[in-house]
Amino acid sequence: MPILRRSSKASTRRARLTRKNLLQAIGEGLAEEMRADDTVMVLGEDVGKAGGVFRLTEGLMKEFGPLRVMDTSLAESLIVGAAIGLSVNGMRPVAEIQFADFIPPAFDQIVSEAAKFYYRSNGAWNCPITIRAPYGVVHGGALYHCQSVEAWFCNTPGLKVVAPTFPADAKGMLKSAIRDPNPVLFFEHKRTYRLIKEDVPEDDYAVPIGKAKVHREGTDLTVVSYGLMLYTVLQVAQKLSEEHSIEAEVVEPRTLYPVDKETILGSVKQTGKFLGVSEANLTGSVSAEIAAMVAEEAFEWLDGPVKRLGAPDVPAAAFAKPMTDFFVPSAEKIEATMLELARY
Amino acid sequence: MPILRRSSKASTRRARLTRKNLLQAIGEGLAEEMRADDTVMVLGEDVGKAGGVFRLTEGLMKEFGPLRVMDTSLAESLIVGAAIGLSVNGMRPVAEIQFADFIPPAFDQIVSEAAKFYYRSNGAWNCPITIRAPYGVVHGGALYHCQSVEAWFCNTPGLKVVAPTFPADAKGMLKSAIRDPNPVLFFEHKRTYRLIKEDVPEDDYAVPIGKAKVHREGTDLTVVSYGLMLYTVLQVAQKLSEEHSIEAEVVEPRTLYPVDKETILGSVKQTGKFLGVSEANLTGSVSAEIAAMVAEEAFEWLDGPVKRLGAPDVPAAAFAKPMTDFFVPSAEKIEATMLELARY
Amino acid sequence: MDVTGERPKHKALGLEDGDLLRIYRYMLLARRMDERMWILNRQGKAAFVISGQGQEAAQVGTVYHMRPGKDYVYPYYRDYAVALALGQTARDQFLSLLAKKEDPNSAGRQMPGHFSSRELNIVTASAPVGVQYPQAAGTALAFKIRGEDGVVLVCGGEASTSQGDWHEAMNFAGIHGLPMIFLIENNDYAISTPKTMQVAGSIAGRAAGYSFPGIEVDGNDVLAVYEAAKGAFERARQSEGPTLIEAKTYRLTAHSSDDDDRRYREQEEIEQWRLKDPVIRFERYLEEVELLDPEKKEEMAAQIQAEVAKASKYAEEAPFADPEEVLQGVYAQG
Amino acid sequence: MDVTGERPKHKALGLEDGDLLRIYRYMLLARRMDERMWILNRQGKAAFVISGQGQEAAQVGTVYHMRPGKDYVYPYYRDYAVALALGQTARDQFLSLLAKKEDPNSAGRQMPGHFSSRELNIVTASAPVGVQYPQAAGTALAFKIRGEDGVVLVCGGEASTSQGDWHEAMNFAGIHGLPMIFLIENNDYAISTPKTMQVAGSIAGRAAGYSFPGIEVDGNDVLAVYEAAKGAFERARQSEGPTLIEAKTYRLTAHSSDDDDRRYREQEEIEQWRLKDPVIRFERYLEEVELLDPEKKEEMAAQIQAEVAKASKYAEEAPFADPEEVLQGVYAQG
Ligand SMILES: Cc1ncc(C[n+]2csc(CCOP(=O)(O)OP(=O)(O)O)c2C)c(N)n1
Ligand SMILES: Cc1ncc(C[n+]2csc(CCOP(=O)(O)OP(=O)(O)O)c2C)c(N)n1
Ligand SMILES: [Mg+2]
Ligand SMILES: [Mg+2]
Repeated sequence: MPILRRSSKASTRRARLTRKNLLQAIGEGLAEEMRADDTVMVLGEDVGKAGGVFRLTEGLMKEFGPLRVMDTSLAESLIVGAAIGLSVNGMRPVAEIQFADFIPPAFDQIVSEAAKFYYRSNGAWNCPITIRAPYGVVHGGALYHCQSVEAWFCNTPGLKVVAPTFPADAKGMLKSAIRDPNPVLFFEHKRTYRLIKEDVPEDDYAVPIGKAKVHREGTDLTVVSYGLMLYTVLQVAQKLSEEHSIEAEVVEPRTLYPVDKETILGSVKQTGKFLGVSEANLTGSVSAEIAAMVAEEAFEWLDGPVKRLGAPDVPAAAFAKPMTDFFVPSAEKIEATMLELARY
Repeated sequence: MPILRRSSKASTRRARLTRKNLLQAIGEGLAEEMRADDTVMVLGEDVGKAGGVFRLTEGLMKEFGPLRVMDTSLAESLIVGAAIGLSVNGMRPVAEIQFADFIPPAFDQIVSEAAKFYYRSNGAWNCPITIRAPYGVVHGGALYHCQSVEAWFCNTPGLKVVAPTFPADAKGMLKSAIRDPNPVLFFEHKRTYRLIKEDVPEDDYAVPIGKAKVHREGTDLTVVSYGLMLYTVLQVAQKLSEEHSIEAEVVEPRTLYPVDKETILGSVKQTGKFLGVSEANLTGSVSAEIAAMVAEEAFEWLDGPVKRLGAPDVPAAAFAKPMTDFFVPSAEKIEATMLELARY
Repeated sequence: MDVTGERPKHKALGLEDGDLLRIYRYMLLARRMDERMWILNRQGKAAFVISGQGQEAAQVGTVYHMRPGKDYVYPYYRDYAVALALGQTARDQFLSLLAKKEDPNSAGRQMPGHFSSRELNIVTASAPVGVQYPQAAGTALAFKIRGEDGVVLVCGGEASTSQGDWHEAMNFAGIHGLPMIFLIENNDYAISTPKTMQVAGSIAGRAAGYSFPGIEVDGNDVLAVYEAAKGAFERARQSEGPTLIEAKTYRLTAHSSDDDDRRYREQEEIEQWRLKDPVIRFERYLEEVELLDPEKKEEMAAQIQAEVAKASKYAEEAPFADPEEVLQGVYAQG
Repeated sequence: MDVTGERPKHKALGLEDGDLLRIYRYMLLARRMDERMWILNRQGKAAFVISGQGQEAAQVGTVYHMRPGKDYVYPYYRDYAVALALGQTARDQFLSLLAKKEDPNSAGRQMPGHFSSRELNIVTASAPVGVQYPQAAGTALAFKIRGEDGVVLVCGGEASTSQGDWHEAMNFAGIHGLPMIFLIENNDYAISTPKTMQVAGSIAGRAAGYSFPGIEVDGNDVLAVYEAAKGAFERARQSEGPTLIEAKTYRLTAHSSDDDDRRYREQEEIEQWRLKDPVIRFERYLEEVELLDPEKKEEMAAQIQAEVAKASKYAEEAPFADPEEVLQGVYAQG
C-alpha cells in the first residue's frame, strides 16, 4: 500500500511528522485553521453531530459549537450561497457538499456567483470560500456517489479547482484554499480517504495552489494524473522501471484550474511523450485541456501522439461490482498504454 | 453579409427555397413539428403571449393554445424538470431557456436526470426532450447575456449537444432534435439570429445530429469553428484564398457532443494543420477536446501544433462596447493565426 | 385507529375486508423483506441497504388508491411498500439489492431502492434528493394537456422539501391546478439532521401558501393515511388540483447500512416510536374487527416468510450482468 | 395614505418633517433620473435601460431604516432608489448606464442596475434571478454567529420567488431566526408573464409556513411600507428573526428598453396604475400635512432636475475603460 514518493525539499525541512491517511490530514488541516482563525467555519449536511458521512469533521462541533460547525438543511444551493454571503460579511466558510455528485443544485451559485463576484464588482467584493467535495468511484456507490465532475468547473475563470491526492499536500492545500481570497473547489477522492497514508507535518505549513508536483522523474514519457488513478500510475511506473527499465515521469497537477502549464510543459519537453490519466468520463475531461495545451505548446518536442485514458463515456460506475471494476481504467490498461507510448 | 457556402448535395435536391434568417428558420421548424405532431409542445419564460424575448415563438400560442405553448414561472429547474416529466408521459417538449447564461439552475435536471434516465433504467425510460438556449456575445448583453456555456455539457454521456450556425441546418437539426429519443441541448448564437440569412427549404427535411459539415474545402489547414466565429472564419478563409492563395478547409461540427470525429480527422489528415476557433473562454472549451482528439488520433499527419483561439479566460464580455469587442476573437487575430499556421 | 361509531372505520372509507387484508399483506411483506435485506448485509452479501421500516403505512395507505400502469408514481428510496403495492415483487427488490442482471429497476446499475417500471408507470428514481418534484409536475401537466384523468403521486422525505425543486414544483402545481399528490414521509431525520434543523414551520402548513390543501396525517395509521389520500386522489381526478400530504412517521432503522445512528439519536427515542409501529398497529385493528386471529396471522406470516426466503434465494443465485454491459445503453436508438 | 386621527401618520411612526422631505427627495430623484435614462436610450446613447419607475415607495420606505455601511443589502436591478437612499448618487448610476470606467458598480462590466458598493455594504448584484437570497441568508448568519445586531435586506421581484433559491433561503432563515428582511416588490409582471401565471396563492401568506411573519403592504404608499419595515427591522435587530414584506406595486415602464409591453398588456391597465403613482401620492400627503407647497415643490424639482442634468452630462463625457481592462481582475490577490 505505501508507495514510493520523492520527498520534496520542503517536507525534509519540516520537523515533526506523523503518519496520517488522507481523511485525517484534511480533518486536521480544517481544525487547525479553525483554531487559528475565528472566522473559519464549516457548514454542510450532517457535518455537525454526526461528523460528516465520512467522519471527516468528527469532533469539530464539540470543539467549535453548532454555529461554526453548522448542520444545514438539505439544499446545496443554499449551502454554497450562504457560504458566499458569510464570506462577504467577514467569515471564511468551508462548505461541504456531501458527494460531488450533488454539486449540481449549487452550480449556479458556484459558476455564476462565487466565480464572478470579484470581477463583476471590479474588485470591490471578493469571495473567499472553500467548497469541499468527495468525488470518484467507490464500490457500492453506483451512479450518484462515484462521479468525477471536475471538468464542469474548469472552464470558469474566477474559480480555482484543486484535487490533491496525498495527505500532506491535501492538508497544506486546504490551508491555502481557506486563506485564498478566491473561491476554491476542493475535490477529495473518497476511495483514497483511508487507502493512502503518509507522513504529514505536524507544524503549520501551506502548500501553494497552482503548482504541480513531480512525483517521479523519468525520461521516457510524462504521465499526468491525479486521485486514485495517480496512485495506480505510480505503482505501474515503478513496475515498468523494474521490469522494462522504462522511466516514466509522473506529474500530479494538484490544481486542475488554472493548471500549472510550466511544470507539465517542462516535463513533456524532456520526455517527448504525454499521457493523461483520470477517472472521469474521457471525452471532455480535464485531460483534454492538458493534452491540447501540450500538443499546442510542446508540439515540437513531441515524439508521439498525446494520449489519454479515462472512464468510458457512459454515465457512471454501476452498483454491481463487476461493472464498476470494468468502468475504472485498470492498472493493466494503464501499463499497456504507458508501455506502448514509451516504445512509440 | 451573405457569405459563400458550398451548397450541399442534399440542398440542391430540395425544391422550394426561401430566404430566411436563423431566427425565422428555427421558429418555422418548431411550428412545423408542432403541426405534424400533437405531442410536440413548447414551454419556457415569456414564450407565449410575448412570443419569446427574441420573438422566436411568436404566433405559436395563438395557433396551438396556452397549454401547448406554455408561459412558465421563472424557474429553470422546473422548466427542464417538467419537460422531463412531460416526455415520460407521451409528450415531446421543447423547453426554452431564455439565455444560456440561465441554464445553471437547471444543471441538475439536465446532467443528473435527463442524461441518465435511459441508462439508469436499463432502457426502460427515455427522455426525448429538446432544450433550446441562445448563447454567445451580443453588444449590451454584458456578463450574463453573453456566455458560451457549451463545455459544461460536453462531458456528460447520455446528452447530445448541438450548435448549428446556419438557418437551413438549424431548422433541420431542430427537427432531428425533437424527433430524437434522447435529450438534446440546442444552442443558438443570438447575435446571428438576424445576421445570418440563407435559402431554406420549405418542405419537410431533417439534418442528422452527429454529422459535421465541410463548408469550404482546402488543403493548407483545417479550421473547426461554430457560431458567430464560424461566420468570421469563413470570411477570413475567403480573404486568405484571394490574397495569399491559402486554402483553408473549414469544418463546422454542428454537433458538439458527441462530436463527429471522422469528418474532423479526415480533414486534418489531408491538411496536416488544425485550428479550433470558438467564442467560449479558451481554457477548458470544446475546442480543447477536439484539439486533443486530433493530436491523439491524427498525430502522424500533423505538420504543426494544434492551435486554438477563443475568448480570454475572464468571466465574460462586458457591458462597455470597447471591452466587449476586445473580448471576442477578432477577424484580424483569426487571420493572423490562420496565416501563421498555414505557413508553419 | 379506533373502531368507533356504528361501523368500523374501514367500512366508512369504503374498504372491504379483502382490501384490508391486501393492505396488511403489502405492509407485512415490505417489513419482512426489509428485515431480510439487513441480514444479507450482515452476511456480507448485500453491499448497501436502505430501508423503509416504519413508513409502510404512509406508503400503502396512499398508493392503494392508484391505478397501476395508468397513474404515475415518482417514488423515493424508502418506498419499497409503494413498489410492492403497485405490483413489483420481493424478488425484484432482492435482485436490485444484490445488483443482479435481472434487477428490473436498473439491471444492477443503481443502488437498491431506486425503483423503475415502465409497465407500472414507476418513473426511474434517482439519488439526488428533490429532483423528482418538477418531473412529477410535468407528468401531471401532460395529463391535463390531454384532458385525461390520470394522477401523479410523488414521494419524498421531509428533507427533500428543503430543496428548491420542491418549491418550484409546488408553485407550478398550484398555478396550473395539476392532478398530483405530494406525499411527504416525514420521518424526523435526514441522515443525522433532525427535523427542527431541517424544516422551518410546518410542511403541510405550507400548501396554503400555494393555494391548495395540505394535510397532516398520522403516518403510522394506515387508515388515516388512506382517508387523507382518498380525498386527494378524488380532487386530482376531478381536476380540482394538487394536494400535499405530510405523513408524520419515524425512520426505525439507521439511515442506511453505512450509517451508525448512535452518533446522533437516543435508543430511547427509537423505542418510543417502536410502540407506534404501523404494522403492529394495523394488526391490532384487524384483530379488533375480527379479520385477523392468531391462526390467520400465523398463516400469513408463514406465507410471507416463505415468499421472502424464496425471493432472496433466487436473487442470491442469480447472475451478475457481464462487466462489459456497463458500456451499453447510453443513448436510446430510433 | 390619509392624514387621520389627531396627528399625521408620519408623526405616529416617529418620522420628523426632515425625514419626510428626505424620503420625498430620494423618490423624486430616482424618478427623474430614471426618466432621463430613457431619454439617453432614445438618443442612442444608452444601450440598455432597466427601470424602477413605480417602485420608489416600496424601496425608500424600506431602506430608510438601514444603517449604511453596517447593515447589508442585496438589491435587485430595479432598486435605484435603494442605492440612492443608501448614499450612491445619480452620477454613479449614469456612469453605470453608459458603461464608463468610473462606474462604481462594475467599471462598465455589468448592465445598469447591478449595484455594488463595498463602503455602503451593497453586495454586488447579479443578473440571474433569485441567487441573492441564499447569499443574504449567509450574510445574516454571520451577524448571528458574531452576536452583532446587523440586519440584511434582500430584494427581488415577485418572479424571483418562483426560484428554488428563494425557498431555500426562506426555510434557512426560518430555522435559524436570521436577522433579515425579504422585500418582494410585486409589480404584477415578470417581463410578459402576469402574476397569476407566476405565483400560486400569496407570497406574503407563505411566510407563515416558514414560521415567521409575512406582511402584505400597499407598495405605492411609502408610509405604509415604512411602517411595515419598521417592525421588521426592529424584530431583526432584537434577534426575533426574519420578516417577509410583499409590497404590492406596479411596473410603470416596459420591462426594459428591449421590451415592447404592448404585446402583453393593455394601455388602460397602465393608466389605472398611473393614478396610484407613489411619487404623486406622497406629494399629496406632503401637501396635506403642509410640508410641500407649490413653491417648495418647484424648488425641489428644479434642484433635482439640475442634479440629474449635471450627473448625466458628467457621465456622458466620462471616458470608457481601456478595452484591455476587460482582462483585469479575474482573481483577487493576497
Ligand atoms: C442533492 C442531494 N444531496 C445530498 C444527498 C445525500 N443524502 C441522501 S439521503 C439524505 C437525507 C434525506 O433525508 P429525507 O429527505 O428526510 O429522507 P429520509 O432519508 O429521512 O427518508 C441525504 C442528505 C443526496 N442524495 N442528494
Ligand atoms: C435565472 C434567470 N432566468 C431568466 C432571466 C431573464 N429575466 C430577467 S428579469 C426577468 C423577469 C423578472 O421578473 P420579476 O422577478 O417579477 O422582477 P421585475 O422585472 O418584474 O421587477 C426574467 C425572466 C434571468 N435574469 N435570470
Ligand atoms: Mg427524513
Ligand atoms: Mg415583477
